[in-house]
Amino acid sequence: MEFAAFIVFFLIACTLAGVLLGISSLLGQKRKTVREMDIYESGVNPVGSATRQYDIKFYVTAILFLLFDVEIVFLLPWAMAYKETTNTGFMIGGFVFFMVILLVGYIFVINSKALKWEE
Amino acid sequence: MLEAAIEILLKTVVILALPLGALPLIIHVERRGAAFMQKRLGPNRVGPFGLLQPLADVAKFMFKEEVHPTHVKPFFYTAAPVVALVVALLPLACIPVAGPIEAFGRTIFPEVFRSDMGIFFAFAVSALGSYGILLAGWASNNKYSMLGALRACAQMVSYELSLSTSVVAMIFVYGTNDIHQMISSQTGYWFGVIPQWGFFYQPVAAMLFLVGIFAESNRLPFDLAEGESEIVAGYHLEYSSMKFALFFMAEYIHMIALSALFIIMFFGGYSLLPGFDLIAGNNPALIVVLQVASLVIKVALMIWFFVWVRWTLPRFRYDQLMNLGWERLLPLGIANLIVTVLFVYFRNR
Amino acid sequence: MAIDILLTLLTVVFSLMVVFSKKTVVAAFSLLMTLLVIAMIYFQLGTVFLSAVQVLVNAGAIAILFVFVMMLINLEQFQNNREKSKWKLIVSTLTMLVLLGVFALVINNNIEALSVVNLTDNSMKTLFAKLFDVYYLPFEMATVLLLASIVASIVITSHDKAEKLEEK
Amino acid sequence: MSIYYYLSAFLFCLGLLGTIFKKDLISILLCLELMLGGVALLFILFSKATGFLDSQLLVIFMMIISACEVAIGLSLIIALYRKKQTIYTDDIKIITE
Repeated sequence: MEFAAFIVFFLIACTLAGVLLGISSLLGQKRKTVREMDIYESGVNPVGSATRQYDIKFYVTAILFLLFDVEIVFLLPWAMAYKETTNTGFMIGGFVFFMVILLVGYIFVINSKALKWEE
Repeated sequence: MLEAAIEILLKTVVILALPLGALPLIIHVERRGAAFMQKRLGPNRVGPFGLLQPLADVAKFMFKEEVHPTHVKPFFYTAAPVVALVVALLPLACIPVAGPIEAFGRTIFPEVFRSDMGIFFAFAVSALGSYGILLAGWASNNKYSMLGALRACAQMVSYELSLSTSVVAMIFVYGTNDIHQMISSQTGYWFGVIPQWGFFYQPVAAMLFLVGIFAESNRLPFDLAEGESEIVAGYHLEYSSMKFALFFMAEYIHMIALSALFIIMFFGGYSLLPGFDLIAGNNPALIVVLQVASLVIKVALMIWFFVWVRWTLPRFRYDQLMNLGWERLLPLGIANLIVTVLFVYFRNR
Repeated sequence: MAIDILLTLLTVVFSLMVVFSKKTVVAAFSLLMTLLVIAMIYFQLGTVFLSAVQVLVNAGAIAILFVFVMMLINLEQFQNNREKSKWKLIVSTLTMLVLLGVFALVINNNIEALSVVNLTDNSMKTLFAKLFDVYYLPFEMATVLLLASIVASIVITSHDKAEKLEEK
Repeated sequence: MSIYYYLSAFLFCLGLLGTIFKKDLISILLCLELMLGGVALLFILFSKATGFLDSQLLVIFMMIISACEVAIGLSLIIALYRKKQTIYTDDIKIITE
């Protein structure tokens, strides 16, 4: 039953966005002047193609986000399991090891200047 | 079967009506608040106190021409605002507006999508927010919007890390993932006056989450990706009329959803405000209404805080912004996690 | 039963778009949709934590990485001067169909044994309790693996070190 | 519930087809991700059928490993693109410079 609720909510959100777009395209007037159709570069004539090389820092940020996100997300079951266990010392030992590895990775990232944005 | 369908539709309508209904009001509060802080009047011509101004804006967006530039990618150009709005609306499905209600012989849970991973689901879905932006940047095929989209996504992504550390810390303190248990463990009072909100258990995690909310919803001082003075207008550069309005709505609803999560975790969600439980007595109908009212009041205060910060703090430079995210907030989040875990361990050993 | 068929159809459509779409960015976004529908299937099968992790890790981080790399390596400029060898397509579809036929046969023979559900309690508490007393060592080794991949990805993509090596 | 077995088999074979058929490296990595999804689905179906919880835990570890694999795979693609300016499998034939 929960699942049907989520699908209904998703469909209603989609129809809402679609209806808004539909109304606007119906009511708006249609005037196809060439000047509007061009790439917008604050009025100046567009220069160069849009697909040019972008900085590698964006990619390095995304990849470090992925790896650290996986590490932090898997702390979640640890947090929920900690409430139920009796031998908490064993759990804390694992937590300390987990955090040491996380911090070693983090320190490597910081002084590897991979995320230094100012050139 | 029919009763279940009615229940789902009723809940969806209530959950969608609250933020969408409040949206024009929030835009109006933003404009009037900005004017109030800059010692000017703000819109007060249309209707009493200018309250009809947002409706006039919505009508304007309806009637503007749907410009469809030729150089954009055809399908993805119109799909991007729809994706942005839908992904912004999805976390609302997991946020309960009131406590479980005993009616028609069984307990009805007010949130649309009930699972014992409530807070984690809302957080996971709000992590998908950067797809609308990426799609818009790529589809409009324009240097500035592509760069704006990349910068907005890199910023949202790097602040999501510190957000997830504070979420893990709070889940560790509460021990559960279920929103109703989280809120019921926040309803007591210390010395009769201070409410036992999560904020007082974990002030550092609350600060981290607050900063994360500003960065995640691209609000000043973190709105570099769409800053007018930086790169023209960021990812929604090639969009006009209703498509731009959809991005605008998506940003506000994302902001409402994240501040609702913040209030659930740190300010007791729908638990009654201090004065309210005297009024409530204990007939359930009044309690539910007051619970919804206290949640709405808390979210309204959060929205006012957003407006307040927007017109006081200057905008970050991009490298300062990324350094703050990676070199300041993330270690703070990890340290806070370690300190909480060790404190809880040594306290009850 | 209707929801099973709906979700299967959605997954099939999106995964076909991943393999057979012309532009790779379309493939990346349809992979994102496949991962989201698989997360819905996990939820429908009752494994709630896995569906949340799938949405957050797979759909929320890995797919972003693909779109970022696609924006970094703009593929449009050499998209069209690639000749499509029909022969390679035929051979690969043949191998796929043979393999699919074998799998379908294997599943078909003992479908009754497979579709009986005798999972007693599927709650997260028992899952995590087992995770942290039987599988504690792999959990710790997973962090070491993540550390290794952090170091590797930074060293591989960092530009300046590569130049220094060449100058020597 | 039983239709998902066929679905996971289909996902795996489709991913295999994509890996063989696709020309540029990123699409090959995409199709590998598809194969991983198919196999993970199969693990969960078996855990439901046999009541043996360990296969669900294995899916958790599979997600960690797929994250690492995608991270390093894409870094290699970036490094390759930087050196050879192309990521098409037909152009990458010479091992030396």
